Amino acid sequence: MLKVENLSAAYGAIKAVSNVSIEVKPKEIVAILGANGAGKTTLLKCICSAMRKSEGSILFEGKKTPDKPYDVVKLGITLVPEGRLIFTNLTVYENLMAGAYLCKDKNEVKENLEKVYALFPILKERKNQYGGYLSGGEQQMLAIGRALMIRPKLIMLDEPSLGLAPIIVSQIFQIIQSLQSTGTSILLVEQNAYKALAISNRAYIMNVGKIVKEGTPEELLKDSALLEAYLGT
Amino acid sequence: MFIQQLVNGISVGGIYALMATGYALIYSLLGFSNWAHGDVAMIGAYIAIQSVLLANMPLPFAVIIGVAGAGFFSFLNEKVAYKRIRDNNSPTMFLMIAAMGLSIIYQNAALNLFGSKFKIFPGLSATSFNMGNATLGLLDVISLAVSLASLVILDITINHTKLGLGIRTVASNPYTASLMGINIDRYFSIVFLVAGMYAGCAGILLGMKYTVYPTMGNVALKAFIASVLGGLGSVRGAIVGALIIGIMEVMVTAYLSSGLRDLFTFVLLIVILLVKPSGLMGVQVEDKA
Amino acid sequence: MSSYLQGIIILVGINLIAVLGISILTGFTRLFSFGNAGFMSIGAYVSAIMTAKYGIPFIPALVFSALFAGCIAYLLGTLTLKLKGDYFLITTLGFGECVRVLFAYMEPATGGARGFASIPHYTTLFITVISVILAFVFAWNLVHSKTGRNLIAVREQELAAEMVGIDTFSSKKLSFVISAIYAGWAGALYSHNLTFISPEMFNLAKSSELTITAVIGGLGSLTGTVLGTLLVTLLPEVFRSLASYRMLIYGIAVVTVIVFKPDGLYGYREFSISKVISHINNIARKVPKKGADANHE
Amino acid sequence: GGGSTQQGSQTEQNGAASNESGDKEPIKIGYIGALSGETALWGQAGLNGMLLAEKDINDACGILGRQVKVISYDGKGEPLDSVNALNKLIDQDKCVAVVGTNFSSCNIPMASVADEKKVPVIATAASSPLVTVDESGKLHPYSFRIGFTDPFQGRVIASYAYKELNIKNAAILTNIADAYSTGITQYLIDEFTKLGGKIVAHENASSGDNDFRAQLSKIKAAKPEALFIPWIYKDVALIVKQARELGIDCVFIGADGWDSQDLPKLAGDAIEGGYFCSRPGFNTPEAKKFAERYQSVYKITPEAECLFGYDGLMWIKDAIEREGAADSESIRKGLESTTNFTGLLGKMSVDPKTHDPVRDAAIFKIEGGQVKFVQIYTP
Amino acid sequence: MQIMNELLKIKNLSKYFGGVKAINNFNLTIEDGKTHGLIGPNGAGKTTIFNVITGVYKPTNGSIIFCDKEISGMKTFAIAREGIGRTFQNIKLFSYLTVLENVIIAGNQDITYNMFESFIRTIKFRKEEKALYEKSMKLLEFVGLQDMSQKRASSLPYGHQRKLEIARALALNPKLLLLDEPAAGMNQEESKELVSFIYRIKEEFGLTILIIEHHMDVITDLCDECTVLNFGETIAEGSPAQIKKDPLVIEAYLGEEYGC
Ligand SMILES: Nc1ncnc2c1ncn2[C@@H]1O[C@H](COP(=O)(O)OP(=O)(O)OP(=O)(O)O)[C@@H](O)[C@H]1O
Ligand SMILES: Nc1ncnc2c1ncn2[C@@H]1O[C@H](COP(=O)(O)OP(=O)(O)OP(=O)(O)O)[C@@H](O)[C@H]1O
Ligand SMILES: CC(C)C[C@H](N)C(=O)O
Ligand SMILES: [Mg+2]
Ligand SMILES: [Mg+2]
Repeated sequence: MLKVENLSAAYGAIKAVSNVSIEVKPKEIVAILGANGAGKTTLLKCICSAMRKSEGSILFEGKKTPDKPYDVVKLGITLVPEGRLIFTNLTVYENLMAGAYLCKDKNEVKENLEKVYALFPILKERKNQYGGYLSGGEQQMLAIGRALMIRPKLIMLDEPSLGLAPIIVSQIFQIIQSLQSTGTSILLVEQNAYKALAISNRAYIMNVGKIVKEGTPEELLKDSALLEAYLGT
Repeated sequence: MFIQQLVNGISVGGIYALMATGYALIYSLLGFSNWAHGDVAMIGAYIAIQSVLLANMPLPFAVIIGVAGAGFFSFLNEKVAYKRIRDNNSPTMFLMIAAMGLSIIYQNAALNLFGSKFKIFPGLSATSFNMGNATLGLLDVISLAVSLASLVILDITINHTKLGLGIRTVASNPYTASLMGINIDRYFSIVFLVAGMYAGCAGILLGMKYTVYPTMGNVALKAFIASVLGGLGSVRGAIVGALIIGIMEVMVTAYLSSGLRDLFTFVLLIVILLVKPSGLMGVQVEDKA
Repeated sequence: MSSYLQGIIILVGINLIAVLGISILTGFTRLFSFGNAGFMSIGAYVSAIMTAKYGIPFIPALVFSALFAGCIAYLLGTLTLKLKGDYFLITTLGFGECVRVLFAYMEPATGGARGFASIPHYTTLFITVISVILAFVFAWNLVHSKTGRNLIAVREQELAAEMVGIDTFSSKKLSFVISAIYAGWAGALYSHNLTFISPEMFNLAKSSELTITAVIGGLGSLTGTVLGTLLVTLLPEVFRSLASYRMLIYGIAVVTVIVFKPDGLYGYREFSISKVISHINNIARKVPKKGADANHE
Repeated sequence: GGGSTQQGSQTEQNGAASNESGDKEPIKIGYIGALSGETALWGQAGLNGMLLAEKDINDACGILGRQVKVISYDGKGEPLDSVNALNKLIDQDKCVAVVGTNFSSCNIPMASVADEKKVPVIATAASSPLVTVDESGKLHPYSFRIGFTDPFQGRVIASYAYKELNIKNAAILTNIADAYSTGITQYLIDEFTKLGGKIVAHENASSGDNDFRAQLSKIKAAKPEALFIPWIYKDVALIVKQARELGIDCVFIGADGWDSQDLPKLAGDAIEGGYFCSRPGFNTPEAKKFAERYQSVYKITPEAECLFGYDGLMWIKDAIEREGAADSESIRKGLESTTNFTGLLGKMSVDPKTHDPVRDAAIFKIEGGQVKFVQIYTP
Repeated sequence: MQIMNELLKIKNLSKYFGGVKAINNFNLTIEDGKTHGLIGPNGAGKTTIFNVITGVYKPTNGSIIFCDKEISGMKTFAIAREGIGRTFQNIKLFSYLTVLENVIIAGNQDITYNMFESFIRTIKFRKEEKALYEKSMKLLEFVGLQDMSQKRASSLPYGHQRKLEIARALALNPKLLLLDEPAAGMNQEESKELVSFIYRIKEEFGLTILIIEHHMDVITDLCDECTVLNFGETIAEGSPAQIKKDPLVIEAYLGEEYGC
């Protein structure tokens, strides 16, 4: 479904991603793990054209992805970005509606809204508050909720558990699994390696801009040296 | 006399308001003071007046062409300058500086193209109504009506439609908006087009009421002040601010001192800002710690 | 040296002092002011009145008038520096306009709109050059010290600056006052150079020209400021005979620089001889290498 | 517009250069005016007039056998730019005399430069007394003017209004941001009250204003018989229109700021019956012929300012020929001792104590959308 | 004075935003040298407490006493100068400046030369500037960023930015350090490193720490005491071990997974 081949990208002189190839198949949860600065965020940004790649190709359903983020999103790829990036001067409700911008069906929007409110009741409580005044964790929930307002084919989550209370973190992983069961593919970047591996079908390990290992969670978990080296135990 | 002065004030405010509408629209979208707004208005006025003078076009057509032309130039500003500045990730104040540059370009281009002569719309008699012992000009009524109508239209569009939501997301954070699948480039273009058309309207009315000349766009300064007073980015605030400034100016001139008019206006402005730091109707969502 | 050339150098010097003030304010503190022409006019009028009407010697008048502009900035800043962004900007703009109206209004002391004539011609090349050197060295040492770093911190992240113990309000005020002193200083030199001043000379266009110059030169760079001032002052002079197209060219130049050189001509870094030398050395080192390679082939 | 005149001036200059016959260096005369900006209309007209004079002189074998060369710079109508332009003309181009500008604010600082460099400067329409005489009453020896002064104009319109138009109660609207307007206002009030008239309302506004109804409403309430509007024609058009709209039906009176072909066009019916004083303009046969020639060369209607440009250069020629030398000092002497120099604007003599020309003012009336010459008037 | 070892004392603190009671009648005492944890569900009011302590928000009610001094109502910078350093949940670096400059700016409070001295570059000026530079480099070394000292702060990866924020806060020579989710975005290994790092700075600088964190292992490893907040009110207090067993805390915050 998503195929990234030999992708490289750089910030000026700093090469952040070099020669990376990954694949996400339909209905798969794929995790990308790696230390700080490994280039995970950069990879996701390249996939949705939020950053220009210097080399390589990105194919979605066999076709090259367009080079404006909004066109990529129209193909059915959604990114929950690092650092939440909510609309601070829009209300919570408006933030969610912005997430549903591409959805034409009013009933579906309503349904999704109810669903998000059910998952994160605090958002319903705060629906008329400016996004910028939410607490960090609430903002994270809003960012995830916003992505759930439409049903993409592929959803990419950049550290979705960041700043969330443990009880919510577990919930997030459940949500991801339930997304999979509705047929969405998931590309997940996570620091919480064990939790991520526990729900994913396959995983890549990145280090200093390169993929150093790829495999199923079972394979990876077996290799303790590897885990030690890249993820810490 | 008081009634007449009040009418005068509202009429002056009406012109400011018309200018302020488009100005506030751009501010609300990009968060910068578009100092070229008044010059776009001037261009609109020139296009209209030249269509009448040179091409002998009937006035309504000329007005439509002028409005469209102003919209086009505003759109051009966005494409040629502002868009690139945004793409560079330059601080928003660069947009303002670019706008100043554009303003210089437009004024001097107009000077070279049309000369420094002042022009008037031909065949336009100053129709006015007598109300008791006060007179009110037809153009004043029109400009006030246009700005109020535009207020209502903009208010509904921005706050209650999907288009408006799109505009506001783009305003809030273009990058994130594009991640929502919103075609930000198109929205920017639309907003500049619309703001430019408002400017065109303002310019043409201004030209009909007064005269058309290369630096006529400088009234936009008053629009700027009005929208700060009303709260930056709020179209409603801009119009209220414009009326306040207009009435204030006239009243100070009439009852205090015509020489110190601007002094009073600015002191009022400062006092209001000290009490309400984001204007009468502005909101400022601050960065949360 | 022809006095035309001298006049131009003096002009560049005067502009430079005023723009350095803006550079500190806008480039290093990210505050905008459209009132600095107002401060210039305060400097110009105060010093003109002191020398022409009260016979006070030039240097004391110069110092006093610059400091006086600073005091006004202190009072104004205390009131308005709590405002953010364009809200602050508009108050400075308003201030500039008010000063102009007031000077036009205070007819007996200032000559009103008809202007103040017969100001003694004191601004010589020597005084200008000394002033510029002083102004530049002061700005440089300010920026490269604790105070300057405080200003930069305010520019980058106000809240974080507060959190590391920087009194952002006072820092802003200091920056505002210094820029006003520079403006007043430039204004005083201006009036004794031209020998005639009128309120109209210090209008909004003058203020925005100062800001445009600083931005074109490059924010956050004093050497950039010098470069920008040279360019903005000299270009129109070079194009003087082009008459009406001159300002058009100026406008196009402004937009071009902003669009294609977003950091201005020399933003956020300083020109230094040693850097240039090492750069030249680098090139020099590379060239023989290439030559050597060629020989091998 | 500005563009076409610019081209016109260039061809003129080229023509002059190729016309060169003698082996002697040409006499260089400078011109400074607002060639860009809002008032470029006048600045350009002055230059065009001067270039026609240059052509006439050179066609007639020059001055003392030498060709004349006019060098012009844009002073933007701003003091600093004008001073720079003056320095450049003197230092770089070695001009022996300079004509321009039409703004007092520019000529006042230029006067000290002229004194310092000992090069005579002839102001055109700049009308403040300070252009030629400083505040302490000391003469600027190198500063001259060809137009008349604010006190003179103020006196002319005050006395014409009081004596000829029989006006006893008048109102004034002044542009307080403008030296010219405040200058005239002051002398006008002095003279008018001295004669026995009464100023029933005195209101202020500033350049850049578009709306004067607040002031006009007050003026209306004072019921004046005449309203003095010492402004520049563009604003005059707005003021009179708004005044009529408010129902003010008194007579409007102005000064040379009104002197533009554009005024009746801009102001329409509102200005009908208005009076102003100015230089005699295109009312002599010579000036009329000149106007026709101007129109055929530049393809635009002439502004009276072009007469200043033409006469300015001719006056310098006159001075050189009388002194028999073309250096700055001789020109200065020649200009100072002028008696009965006859130009397109009529006869003129110079008062050596003030360097102000002694010349007649003309009164014009706007009738039927035309500026009509009424009479020569001396108070 | 025996109260001297009560470094921070918060009494009956409340902060309301319109109808939202972000903090309600909150009390807290931290003794000198201790590490105190502040945990609770998202939106419980933890960051708001930091904001009130540091003067970003004025409290609706209550008092905050730091080193025997009432600091509520004081300006943020003045509170910082009293000796309270902090990091931000949403990183707030001087992002356009280099890593080193970020630290140097925070060290400005060490400097005693005045403007005149800086103008003529006295010996004192040079000495102090040099000392500041050295101190900043040492701090960077301490947090392991010495190799990146000339990089622009915004180009660092998330985790390093957090470390830089800590280094910057330390440059202020604080007595009390407020850390808002320092381990967010770090993996387990990095969190562990962070813990030992925090122990080291505590030791080295004699600090008292108040930390907000959602990584329970970090809290367990670091904290002597812990306060659990929900809806702006304290729901539990005690050692990390005690807290983890508290049914209220498990229900509101930890979830079953943690309930051991
Ligand atoms: N804006 C930027 N400018 C320059 N370099 C950058 C920028 N953003 C990231 N980098 C560099 O690119 C590399 C990869 O960064 P990236 O953000 O992709 O890492 P990551 O794996 O997402 O890390 P983390 O887990 O901390 O989020 C890092 O070395 C970082 O320093
Ligand atoms: N400026 C504000 N205006 C209105 N409400 C606010 C403001 N700041 C915070 N709040 C609200 O106060 C509550 C407490 O927020 P706070 O940021 O303190 O939470 P927190 O405990 O730090 O949560 P997290 O763990 O998610 O960071 C939240 O519900 C938030 O929406
Ligand atoms: C052109 C004129 C109206 C100028 C005026 N006479 C002056 O001295 O400024
Ligand atoms: Mg990342
Ligand atoms: Mg928080």
